[in-house]
Amino acid sequence: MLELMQQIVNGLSLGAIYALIALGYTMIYGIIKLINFAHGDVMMVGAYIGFFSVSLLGTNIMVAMIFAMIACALLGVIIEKVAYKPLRRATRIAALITAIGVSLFLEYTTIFLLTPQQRIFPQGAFPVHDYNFLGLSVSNKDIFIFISAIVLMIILQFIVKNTKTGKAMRAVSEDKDAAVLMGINVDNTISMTFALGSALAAAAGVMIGVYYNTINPLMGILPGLKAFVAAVLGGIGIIPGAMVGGFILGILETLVSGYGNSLYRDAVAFGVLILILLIKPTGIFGKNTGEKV
Amino acid sequence: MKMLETRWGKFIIEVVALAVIFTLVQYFITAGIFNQYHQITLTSMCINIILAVSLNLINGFTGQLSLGHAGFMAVGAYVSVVLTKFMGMPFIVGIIAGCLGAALAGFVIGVPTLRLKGDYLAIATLGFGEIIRVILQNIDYVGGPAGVVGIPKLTSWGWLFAGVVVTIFVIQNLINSSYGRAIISVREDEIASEVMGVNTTNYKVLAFVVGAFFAGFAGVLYAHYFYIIKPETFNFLKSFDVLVMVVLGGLGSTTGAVIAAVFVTLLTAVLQAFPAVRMIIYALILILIMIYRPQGLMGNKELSVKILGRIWSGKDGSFEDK
Amino acid sequence: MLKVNEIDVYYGAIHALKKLSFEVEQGSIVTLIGANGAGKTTTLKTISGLLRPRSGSIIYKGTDITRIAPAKIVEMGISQVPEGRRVFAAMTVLENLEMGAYLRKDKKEIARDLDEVFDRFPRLKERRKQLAGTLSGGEQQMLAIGRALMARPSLLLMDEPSMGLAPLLVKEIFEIIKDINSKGTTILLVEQNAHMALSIADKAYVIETGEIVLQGQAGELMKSEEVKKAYLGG
Amino acid sequence: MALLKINNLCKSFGGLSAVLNFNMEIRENELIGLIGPNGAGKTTVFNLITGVYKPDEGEIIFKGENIGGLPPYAICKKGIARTFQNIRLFNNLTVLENVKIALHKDVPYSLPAAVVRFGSFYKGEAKIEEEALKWLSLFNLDYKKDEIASNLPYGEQRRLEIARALATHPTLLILDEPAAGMNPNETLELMELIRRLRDEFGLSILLIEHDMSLVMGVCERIYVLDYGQVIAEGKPEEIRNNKRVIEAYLGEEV
Amino acid sequence: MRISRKVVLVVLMLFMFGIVAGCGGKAGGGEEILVGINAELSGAVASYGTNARDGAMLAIEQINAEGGVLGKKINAIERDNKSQADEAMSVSADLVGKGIVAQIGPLTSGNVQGCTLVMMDNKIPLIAPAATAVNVTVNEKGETLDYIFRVCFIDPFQGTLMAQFAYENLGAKTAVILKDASSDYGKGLAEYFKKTFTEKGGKILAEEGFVKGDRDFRATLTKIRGLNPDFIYVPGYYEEVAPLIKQARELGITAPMGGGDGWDSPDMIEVAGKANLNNTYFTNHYSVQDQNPKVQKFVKAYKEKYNKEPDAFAALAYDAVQLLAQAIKDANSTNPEDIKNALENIKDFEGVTGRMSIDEQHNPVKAGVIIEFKDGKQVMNTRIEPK
Repeated sequence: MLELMQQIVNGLSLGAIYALIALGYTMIYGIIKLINFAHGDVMMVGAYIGFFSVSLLGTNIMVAMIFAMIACALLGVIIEKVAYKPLRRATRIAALITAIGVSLFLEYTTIFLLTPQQRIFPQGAFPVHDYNFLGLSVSNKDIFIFISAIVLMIILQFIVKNTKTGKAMRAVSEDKDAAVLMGINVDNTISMTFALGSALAAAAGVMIGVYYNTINPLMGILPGLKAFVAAVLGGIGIIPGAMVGGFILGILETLVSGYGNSLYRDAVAFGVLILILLIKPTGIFGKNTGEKV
Repeated sequence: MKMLETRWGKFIIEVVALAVIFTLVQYFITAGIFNQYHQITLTSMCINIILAVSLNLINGFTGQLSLGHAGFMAVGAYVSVVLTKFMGMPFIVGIIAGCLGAALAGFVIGVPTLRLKGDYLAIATLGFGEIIRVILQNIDYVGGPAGVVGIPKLTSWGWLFAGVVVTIFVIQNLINSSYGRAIISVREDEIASEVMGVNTTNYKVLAFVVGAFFAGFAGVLYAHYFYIIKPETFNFLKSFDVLVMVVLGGLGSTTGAVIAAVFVTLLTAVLQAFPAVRMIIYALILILIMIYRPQGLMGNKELSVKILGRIWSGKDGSFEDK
Repeated sequence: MLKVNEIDVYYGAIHALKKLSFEVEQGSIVTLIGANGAGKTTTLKTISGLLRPRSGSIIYKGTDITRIAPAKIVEMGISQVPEGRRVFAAMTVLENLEMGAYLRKDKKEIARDLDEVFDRFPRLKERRKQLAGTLSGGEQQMLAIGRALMARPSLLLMDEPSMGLAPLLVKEIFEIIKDINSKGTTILLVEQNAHMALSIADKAYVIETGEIVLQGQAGELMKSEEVKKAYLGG
Repeated sequence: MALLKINNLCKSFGGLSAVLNFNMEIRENELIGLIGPNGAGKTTVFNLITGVYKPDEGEIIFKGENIGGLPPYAICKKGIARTFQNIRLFNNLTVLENVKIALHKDVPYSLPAAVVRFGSFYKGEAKIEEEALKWLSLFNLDYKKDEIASNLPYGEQRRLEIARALATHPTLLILDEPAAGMNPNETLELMELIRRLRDEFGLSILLIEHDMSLVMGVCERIYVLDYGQVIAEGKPEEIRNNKRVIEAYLGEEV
Repeated sequence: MRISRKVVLVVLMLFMFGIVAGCGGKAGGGEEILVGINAELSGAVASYGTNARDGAMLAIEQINAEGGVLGKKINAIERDNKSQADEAMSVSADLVGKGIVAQIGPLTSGNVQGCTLVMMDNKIPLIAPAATAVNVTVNEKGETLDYIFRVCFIDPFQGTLMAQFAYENLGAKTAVILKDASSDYGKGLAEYFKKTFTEKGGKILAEEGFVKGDRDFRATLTKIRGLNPDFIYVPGYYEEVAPLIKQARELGITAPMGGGDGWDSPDMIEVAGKANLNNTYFTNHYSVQDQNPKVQKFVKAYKEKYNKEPDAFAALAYDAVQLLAQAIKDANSTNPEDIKNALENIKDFEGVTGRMSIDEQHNPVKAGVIIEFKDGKQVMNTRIEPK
């Protein structure tokens, strides 16, 4: 029982990170129906910016995270404007290939500039303490990640629910034409979505840096894919879906490693995803919208 | 009578042309004009052509976004290797079994997942591809993650040539038949297609199975040329590579798929010498082509002299700005 | 106030509007009536800037708005109640109304207009926290109208406000339209429900396959057999 | 005997009834109109008959067999063909290919024959081509057989869609607003064509149409739908003078 | 708009042709010794490949600075195999076609095996810096592959060594294996550890695995914590092992842990943390702390050139090049066949990874050391000379 609790605690931080990345995936998907395969790599760039902020500028981790978020928000907007906007009217698969291209570009430009070697997040940036609650070991790192992820999600929720921009984002993702009739500038709104989504990814990147201590240029591929799975699991395009999907995936993976065979972890994650899709083809929170004939 | 004549006439021209190409390349190989490096590049090219043309059947002609092609390739490779290397069966048995194994995998995966649409289908097929890989990684009989080493090198130019020709022949014949039109109608408008009496599910599965069959073929040829196979070789990035070829060539254009496969293979070979920037260049080329030619090099058209002229003069409708 | 000059609009290969011209006087209610597929919605979309005419021009208050961005057109005072309501189903009633005032910055005035909309549609006030998707058809129509009013338009384009509504509701909606007009907003109304439309309009145009086939004072057209013919056949 | 008999058909979407206790009967060789204001549920009825939607309740008896809930392709094979309100052609294919796809349900050669190109393939293709051309020429579209479908003018797209539907050899043809977007001349031609098709092929035809001149001109009986329910049924003259119908259409007199 | 698209297409095409034409150039004349470097410079294990490349290039630079070999300079041609066996093969063929006398790399066993046929066909020797699988230098029948050599340990050696050490020196009676199951390296070491450890009477409580790229091991570690083993064997590479050890210690696992030369990286201490590394051991060829001047000279030069500490890949690749130079000198010829013969007869070559002789199966016979981490320092615990 204690072990199960411990496993779930382990899964929570992982899930929080997945959820943060999945949120960006899902927001971007919601607004331009693009699977932004470069999203995981934006996270990687965020991790690097956080790393340099801590190691070169000597900032603390919060400041590093803020730097990373701002820089990646900008990066997201640039990516959208340069690579995706020209393809707004092209087929979605063309946009998908472009996303793959952007993903490779980010990975290998980073390798080119910073070598493929992993970098080590300075230990001093985040002194780790372990706490014991009734036999559960929880580190301040876990708590930090979990709480900052939750705070970011709350902020996001606030932006999306209560600010003008957030409302415009929802309006555009629901009905572009009607949104235009309200006088909403669709292009700017899409840029804003990329900025927000990328900022969240950057935060997740810094968290991964703190969590695992090391970062490398290819670190975005796997979490990116997992976050995509999480987003689809929850119902892609749906914000609460991404959060729930992220946590489910994180905990599921931990439980498979803990109680089954960790080598089958990815297979189980995908298996569960496929199963859910077969039962509910639009994900857990997805609405079944039949095609209008 | 006249139609028969032209049909046979065309057939003979085709056979002669193929025979000439085959002999010529074979001569280049035996005469040493093609060195080993050229031969390896040629092999990769042929395998990529088979992969791209077969994925194009699923993604281009049927309009179903599949991201699990590498998984089928893996099934073909492993099944054939078990037969040829571990059981000592002849290559032809390995080929047939590899293709059928992959086709079976295509069927098993296709029947449940093809109910899904668009991105959901994409992630489900990607998931299945990864599941295949993980399972292979955990089977010690086939070496687990280390894979199988020392596979007999049975893939010759003859087999490669046969593979490419048979793949193109079968898929083109399929597409240019009533069955093929039914398959394309699924892409064009699934509901209209159903209402016209096309059992769209069956045809989606058919395309998926045929596509998987040839991906398996490519896997067999790959395994028996490159000496070693590992589950890691067949991860989702490999599926992306094939997808890139299909989209670059133009969804729904077999000639486009062939051209793109050749292009990507040559590009890869050339870029080996530029380790620092190779992937950056590759990425930029991808992005630029998609921005300036989102429908791919060929759109959904097939290459003919006429079309070439039209593309160049800009009269190709798809070039117009809307 | 609005002058549409010989616009030609295409949907791909389809020639949807053929040299269509008409005028809307300040303060009036003008209605475009005609059967389904005649090009009414296309006309409104073109005025709002969602579609671009291949030729011809649209003059609003003396300015050529033919090539102006949709957002700018809204800012200039043209707002639209789109066909099929198109409310943001996953947003609350209040949020929908706020979207209507998206371009405005005068917080106080917005609040006042909001109160006005709630006064006009008390049912929306009751359901302000409810998701728009859960409203009934009539309520959604009210919301769509309220949303358009939040932009404080001087010209309100309405696309089939009676569509899919029960007769009693249709009456109510038309009362509201009349009332909005009496408070100074010019209205261009596209309708299938010819009787209703003609009963409140000042001037009417009958549109058929992208062309104006009949025009005149609403009262006259009301009596004309031709309108009935256009709908129910001869 | 009725060719098609619909009993108490119901369908709702998210709690809203689109079609409620719908009843209808179509006899052989009959030309029936289904009219009603926008949003009345006409297209939903079509979608239910052709299997695009599954009915919640009720039966659809076609040739004595309940086809309610069968998939569309199976219903097509039983002999019901349709067109769509917002034209659904196979847009990137040629005019000829569009019709050929409709002929696929009786494809005269096997899959292996197609792949290996047996003689039966060539014979079969020749037969398909011949028949497809026959349908096209019937609709004066044969001269555009190699044109890409989406490049046709609107009226021709409508005609092509009907040609394609007929190529499936239906006994019941369902037309969803065939005259939408056509000019009066084209509409007249279309009326003529619909009559001719009915007589020539012994079809029953059910059509939704807003162009009343067309409906009143060709239909023998008309069903009027409002709020998912039949509010009137009868000959064109009866319908034209039915007060409920006028109200439903023009709104109540004010 | 249309024109600009056409222009872009043309530019793209020209660009392509430019590249193709550019690489058609003929390579080196007779005054140079062409050596191919076939490395994983992009793709999944690009970090190993670049380190090894750096090590090899340092060696070549030093050799050339000292006047080259037989009076000729070494000219290295670098090619990237994208961490894929098929590309490794293609790269090999390309290099062979350019007239190399020998090839250094690739790094992983699978990719070396991908090159095997090409090297054998063309009779060009290949020196693998870090391919540890048994069947790299021998075929299935156990026959030595004439042209394939290596400078690293093979899996059985390290696995056996650590099992002995754990059982005899640490007194462990029970052990858990947590291996990198996605590499043949991890699986190979685990296999031989298990074999020896059980033969000696120890008990393997569980065998768990992780996959390259994993960064979260808590779930598995939590499970292992419950088993309370005397020793945990973690054959894998430092990228995964370092966070793994850290997480293990954070979860309160205090048992000694051990691994192989894949642990050897300056990153270990930084990532895992000094305190956490106490009571961990790994088998290796040499130690950076080794006071052997040859080692110190190498470490210093490497640091100067690349501004980082060398890891095992860099050191092994450095040795591979030095070994090749030695063979060329011994053969007094740059003929690949002669080089191959000379390689087979190498005795007591002094490399930075130890003194080695090449045995019949083309494996280096060299001493193994058990290195212990003590407060962030690598300390040599035991040295085991070759039998």
